[in-house]
Amino acid sequence: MSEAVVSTLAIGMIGGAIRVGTPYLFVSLGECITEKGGRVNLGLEGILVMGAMSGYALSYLSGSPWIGLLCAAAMGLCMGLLHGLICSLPRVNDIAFGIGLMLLGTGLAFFLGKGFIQPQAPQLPALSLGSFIADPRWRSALSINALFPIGVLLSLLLHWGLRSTRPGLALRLVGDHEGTARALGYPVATVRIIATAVGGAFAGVGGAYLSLCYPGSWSEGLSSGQGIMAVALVIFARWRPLGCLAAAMLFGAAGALGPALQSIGISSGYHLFNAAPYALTLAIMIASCRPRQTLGGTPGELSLTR
Amino acid sequence: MSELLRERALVLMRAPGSFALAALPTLLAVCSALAMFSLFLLAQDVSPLEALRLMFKGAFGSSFAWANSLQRAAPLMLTALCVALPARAGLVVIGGEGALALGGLAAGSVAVMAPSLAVKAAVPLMVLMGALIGGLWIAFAGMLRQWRGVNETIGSLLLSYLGIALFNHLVEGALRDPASLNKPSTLPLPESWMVGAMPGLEVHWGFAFGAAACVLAWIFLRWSVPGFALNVVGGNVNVARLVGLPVDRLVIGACFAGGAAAGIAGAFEVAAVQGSANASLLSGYGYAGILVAFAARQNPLAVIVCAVLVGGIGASGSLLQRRLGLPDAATLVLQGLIFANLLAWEALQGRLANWQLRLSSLGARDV
Amino acid sequence: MTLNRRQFLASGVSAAAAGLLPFGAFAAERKLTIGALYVGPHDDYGYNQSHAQAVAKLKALPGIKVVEQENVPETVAVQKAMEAMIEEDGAELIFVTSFGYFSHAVKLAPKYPKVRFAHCGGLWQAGKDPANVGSYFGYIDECQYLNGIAAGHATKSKKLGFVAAKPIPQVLRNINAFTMGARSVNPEISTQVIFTGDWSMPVREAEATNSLADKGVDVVTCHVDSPKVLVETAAKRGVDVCGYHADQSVLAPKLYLTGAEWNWETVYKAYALAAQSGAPFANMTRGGLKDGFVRMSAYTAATPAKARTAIDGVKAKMLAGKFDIFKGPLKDNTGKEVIPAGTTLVQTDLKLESMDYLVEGVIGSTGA
Amino acid sequence: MSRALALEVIAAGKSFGAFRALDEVSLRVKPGSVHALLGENGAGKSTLVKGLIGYQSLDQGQVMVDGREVEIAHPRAAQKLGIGMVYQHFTVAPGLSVAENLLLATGKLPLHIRWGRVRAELSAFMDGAPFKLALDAPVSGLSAGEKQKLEILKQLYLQQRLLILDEPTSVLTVQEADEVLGLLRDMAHRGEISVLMITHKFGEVLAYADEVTVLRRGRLVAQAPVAEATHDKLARWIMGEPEAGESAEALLDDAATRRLPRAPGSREARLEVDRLSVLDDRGLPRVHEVSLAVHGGELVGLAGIAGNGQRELIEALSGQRSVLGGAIRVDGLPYAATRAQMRERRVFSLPEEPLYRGCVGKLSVAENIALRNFDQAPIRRLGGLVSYRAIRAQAQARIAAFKVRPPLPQRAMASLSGGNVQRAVLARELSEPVNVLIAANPVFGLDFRAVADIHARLLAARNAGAAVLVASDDLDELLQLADRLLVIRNGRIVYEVDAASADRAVIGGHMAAGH
Repeated sequence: MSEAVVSTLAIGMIGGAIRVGTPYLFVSLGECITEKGGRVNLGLEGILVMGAMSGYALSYLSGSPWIGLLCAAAMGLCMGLLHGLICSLPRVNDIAFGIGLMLLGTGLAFFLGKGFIQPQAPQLPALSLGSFIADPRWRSALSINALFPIGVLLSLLLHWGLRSTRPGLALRLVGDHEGTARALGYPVATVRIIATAVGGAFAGVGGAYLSLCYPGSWSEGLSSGQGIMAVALVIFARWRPLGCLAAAMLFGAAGALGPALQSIGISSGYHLFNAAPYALTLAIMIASCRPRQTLGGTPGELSLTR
Repeated sequence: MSELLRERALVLMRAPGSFALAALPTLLAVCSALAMFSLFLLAQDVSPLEALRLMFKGAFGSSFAWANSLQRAAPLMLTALCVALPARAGLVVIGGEGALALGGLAAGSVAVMAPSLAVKAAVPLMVLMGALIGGLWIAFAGMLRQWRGVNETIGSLLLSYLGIALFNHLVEGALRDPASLNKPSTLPLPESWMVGAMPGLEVHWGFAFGAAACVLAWIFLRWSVPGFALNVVGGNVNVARLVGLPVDRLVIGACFAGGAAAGIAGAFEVAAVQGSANASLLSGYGYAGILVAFAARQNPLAVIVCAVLVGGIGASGSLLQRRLGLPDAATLVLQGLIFANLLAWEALQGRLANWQLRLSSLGARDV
Repeated sequence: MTLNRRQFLASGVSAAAAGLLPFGAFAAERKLTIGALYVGPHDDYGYNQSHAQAVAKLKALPGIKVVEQENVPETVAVQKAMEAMIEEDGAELIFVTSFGYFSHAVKLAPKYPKVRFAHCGGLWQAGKDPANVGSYFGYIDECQYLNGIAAGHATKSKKLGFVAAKPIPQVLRNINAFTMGARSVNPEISTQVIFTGDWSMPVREAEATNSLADKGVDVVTCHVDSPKVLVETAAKRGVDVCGYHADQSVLAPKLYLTGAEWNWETVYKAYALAAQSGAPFANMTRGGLKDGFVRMSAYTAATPAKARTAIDGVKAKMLAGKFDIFKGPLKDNTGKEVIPAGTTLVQTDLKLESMDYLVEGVIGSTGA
Repeated sequence: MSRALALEVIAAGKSFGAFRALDEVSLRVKPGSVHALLGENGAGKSTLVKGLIGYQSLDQGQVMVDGREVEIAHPRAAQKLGIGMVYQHFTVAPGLSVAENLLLATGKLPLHIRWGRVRAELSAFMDGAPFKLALDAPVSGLSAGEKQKLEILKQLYLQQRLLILDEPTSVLTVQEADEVLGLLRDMAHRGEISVLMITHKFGEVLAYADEVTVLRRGRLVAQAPVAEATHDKLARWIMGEPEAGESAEALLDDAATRRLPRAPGSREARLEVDRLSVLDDRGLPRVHEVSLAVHGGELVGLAGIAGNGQRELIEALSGQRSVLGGAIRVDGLPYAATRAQMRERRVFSLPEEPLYRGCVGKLSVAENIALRNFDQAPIRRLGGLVSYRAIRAQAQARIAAFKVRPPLPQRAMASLSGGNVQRAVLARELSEPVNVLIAANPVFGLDFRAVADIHARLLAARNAGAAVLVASDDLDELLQLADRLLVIRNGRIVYEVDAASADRAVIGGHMAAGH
């Protein structure tokens, strides 16, 4: 391969990791918080789509993308809260209700979003991190949306917070052993509801990234399952926020692989290349899981990893 | 309390799927979902009464509407079995869409491999091929779970995405009929192979097949020896191992059966609707099947009813769009509401069972 | 495939003629219900919207009622939706706008011989397909050729980009026409094509646009259902863009060179009035710029002056019916001769509707 | 100055529906004393204690702390008053470290935890604590005994003034139990804490408690200084008046650590284990090349502190866990715990925690009883279908034979009491002739009557010629039942002794060495 080809591919993958990976980062951090509390929320997919729609709509209506972003987060918070509340009822299966929420969120977003497919909403600003580089392609790859550094900061913050703050420790306790948390007087249901709601807010922001940053418009085909994939990402990130960051970047790069390979002339099998992220996830899960034993770091109360 | 009364309460409590207990929360869930939907419509300045009337008319209001609903229900029953059968072993499998696609592709490739086959052999062969490939795909998710510890929900979803990619790759590549111009497809089935409508109905045989599969699945799970064993595995896998049941084989077998059902759905889509395997197979039947299975509480008999209901909602959406100008997503909203309500009301069912438990344990103390 | 050019023109003309008929009292009073089905949302800023907008215009015609249904998957749902329109709404003319609906329309048509099924893009074959099914399509490759000329004048890197959904004849024809238009300006120009694999994949379309830009491409266009994402992404990367399906100039006012647009209104009006008046059903309707089936977006400040002149020149020839895009000798990008020297494939030639190659100058392959 | 807390409960009552779980019970724990709370299962001990610590409110009654009436509506409230509970089922979070568990127990975390300072504090506390644990060790890696110590450390770290201990020694070795209870008693007598201890073990009461309260069926039976109590007196208080046909003495015979009469066994090895290695749930080797043999007509006891690999070993033998290396033989032939082999060679199992490991809670008693033979005639009918009539008939016969209460075959297993669940499992496992029987903690958590019944059945199986392997956390139980004893430690068999000549202290030493 010539140098130009390699650099094109590298730029594509690095730029793609950030562009495509950022929504995965937010959603997987959200799912990480939720699962640390011992719940699974498959409904993040619906929340993501709803966040994308509402963020876009509010950005358009108000003229400020930041208001749109806030609205998406608030929408995510409300839907997460709903999931948290309903799943606190006895006998309600969190996985199943997540599937319901996915349907509901998607339906509502499509229904209410009809009028916002056409208009152009103000977009969130980008930071030019590479302005000192001459190559415009690198400049563009490093022209990073404001949400990416926020996402990185949040994952660092979560990494620290889960260990060194009261809410973080309480969350881990509740997710690790419900009986102990109860015995110590922690309000298990409340902690989980809050965690699920906050996780929902993260997913809402992830959705807003899709509609307000990249690709930057609202349409019904906008999400291609980022919300569900985040659940898989969290498993192989081993419920560690920094792991989520790495996994999301890896997943983003894998998602950029298909188009990047075609642009350097490798064009046959693009359906298979486009499926690279899924193959990668599955391969990593096969490599890292062991039969009849739980992964290190698994929240003990999680229904997903019985 | 009399022994007789207590016995009756206990029987009710014993079978969570029993009619009286299951029907009440379901009914309440549907009612509350319709109420929420009505509020939603009101907010959109649409008359809920008119909308609900139209929905009923579009789903079950005429023989045409019935045919419409049943036709849509046909693949849903089979893809719902793809969720309900593994669920009996305690698995949540959501990868039916990929199994359906690959099953359809396998069925379609029969026309590529052996175009001169007689009808009598061709259709069963297509169904068999669909069942085999679809079954293997989901069985693989089961193997990954049993042998590698990969969570089957995520595993089956990833496999589904991979299966769809493989499907597209082959349909647009190696298995493409060069004459399929703007819609890449496999070689069209000979006209005589096409599965027609059931006599007197405008519903293809896939419906009868799906319903029969559900009934068979119910009999199998309820009365057969392997079905009993599967119930033990799903109830408590430690005990299944304790009594020497071949847990891995049972789980993977249940996955295979589920995948086979989804694969057959794909085969019927090819043989009764599309006439070849092409991207139109990927229309979400696999995902809708998850909804149907959960709404049916994984009971194969209830799957038939729920599939017809979900098919009916789909059918009614058409009328809502044409008469009231509502977007197609209206039916998605309603489906989501019904599903969410069903699950939320499950809590009530738990409470009912608790009451009965308390009632019976009070009585039992003086035995 | 025995249709010749004359038959085509005849059907096209009859349809056009019907459209020009003055609204007589008879035609105005006869009530007609028209159904329309779309495969995606009818406001997708692209393919489906181009149809829906034309259908919306029909509503203004006297005596005509329109029922529509969007997001109809290409399954048995199509047949049922059409049947419901016929049974429940009394539709007599149905616009079946997605290519994948064709087999379903063919299947249903014999049951309702009085209903006209007008399908977009299919290949109706006399004798084989029912008489009440018809097919219409526009030669939008003409516009893509003109897009190519604009791109050829605008590009500095001599590298163009094309984001396409699938390697099917309609798409390949557009890619080829675009490339040939550009190479008519400068034969050194090449077009890099990226297939996304499906008709609506916003993230992948944006990613494809970015990787094209990374590779040094400075003009892009596309053939996907909704070009909005491509145009917006190109605008962010500062890459010139040619539109498709509809006018997207507002999305990138400084970079939008021009665009290839559908103008289904012409076709739909003709079909509607023919159905209303009982005029014969045109089974095979095709037309290009000359027939008003397609049109170009208005020039913008971004359109180079040289390009305007060149485009106007070719367009004039096209409007006069004196310009053929695909003529020999033409090689594909593997070096194989696909049209021998001396052969000219006029737009109506059905060979063009089964195009399975990418011409010289296109980087990419037609296989999956 | 005495920090120890004085607790008084006056006329506590609690009902569940029409069932009176606690009826006018009063209790007084003097400051700086060790108070034992005795009673059978269901006597109301846990109801009382749950009420005391605010886990579940009492219907009636007053609680006085240091002479003042207090309201304890919440575990936090109890904690504030200085009352700490050490649960029988551990309430530690296994995914967190020792340090995090200790810190969480304080319940008054700062918003920002400064780990540097916290660690210094914890280290200082650990230096002065009666037992030591590594602060950074994940709790999931601790042995059961260490977890129990962590539980007590938590309460000491909180500087609680009254510790409530729920069967604190059930997972400890004899030596560990002596150490822990001794240290707690000394602390109490120094006036640092008061202790309320729930227990079954008379020995502990007599050796370490200052006063004892006995409950039966929700009522207070006796409250007395331990100095005035004897073994027989305690037993009589617990059991109540003898029922017709059985004397309290007879029951006591079963309960005492007296060896039961037995027939001589054969010398042919029925169950052989050869260099068996097994992984635990975390994928780490937990059983290392264990070899053992159990002969026909012999009952072998497997002693060890919980968490030393006995569970993994028993699960591997019962087919619940795959084997990493080595071989199992039954009747001299390789054995892979398949269903066919289990049936042919008549291998049966009594798992611990029968409700969770021995039966399917949502299925009926009848179906659970049929789990061994639902694929055999007469339950399996022509065409491979299951006859529910045959299942029911079989269940009725066995329910009667094993006295499962209530005698309703269609009842969901999960709705039965612990003893009846165990009886139903026995009805499944012991109704047919047994060749090899593998049991784990078969009487854990059961009351005297159920214990006596189940012990008798185990011995009956042995006397009928079966090879019986019983693993138990309770050394006394094994001493009473077994012909031969094996001690497992760190996944290895470290000691073997003929039960008749066994010495408790020596065995305890082997169980604990290295701890």
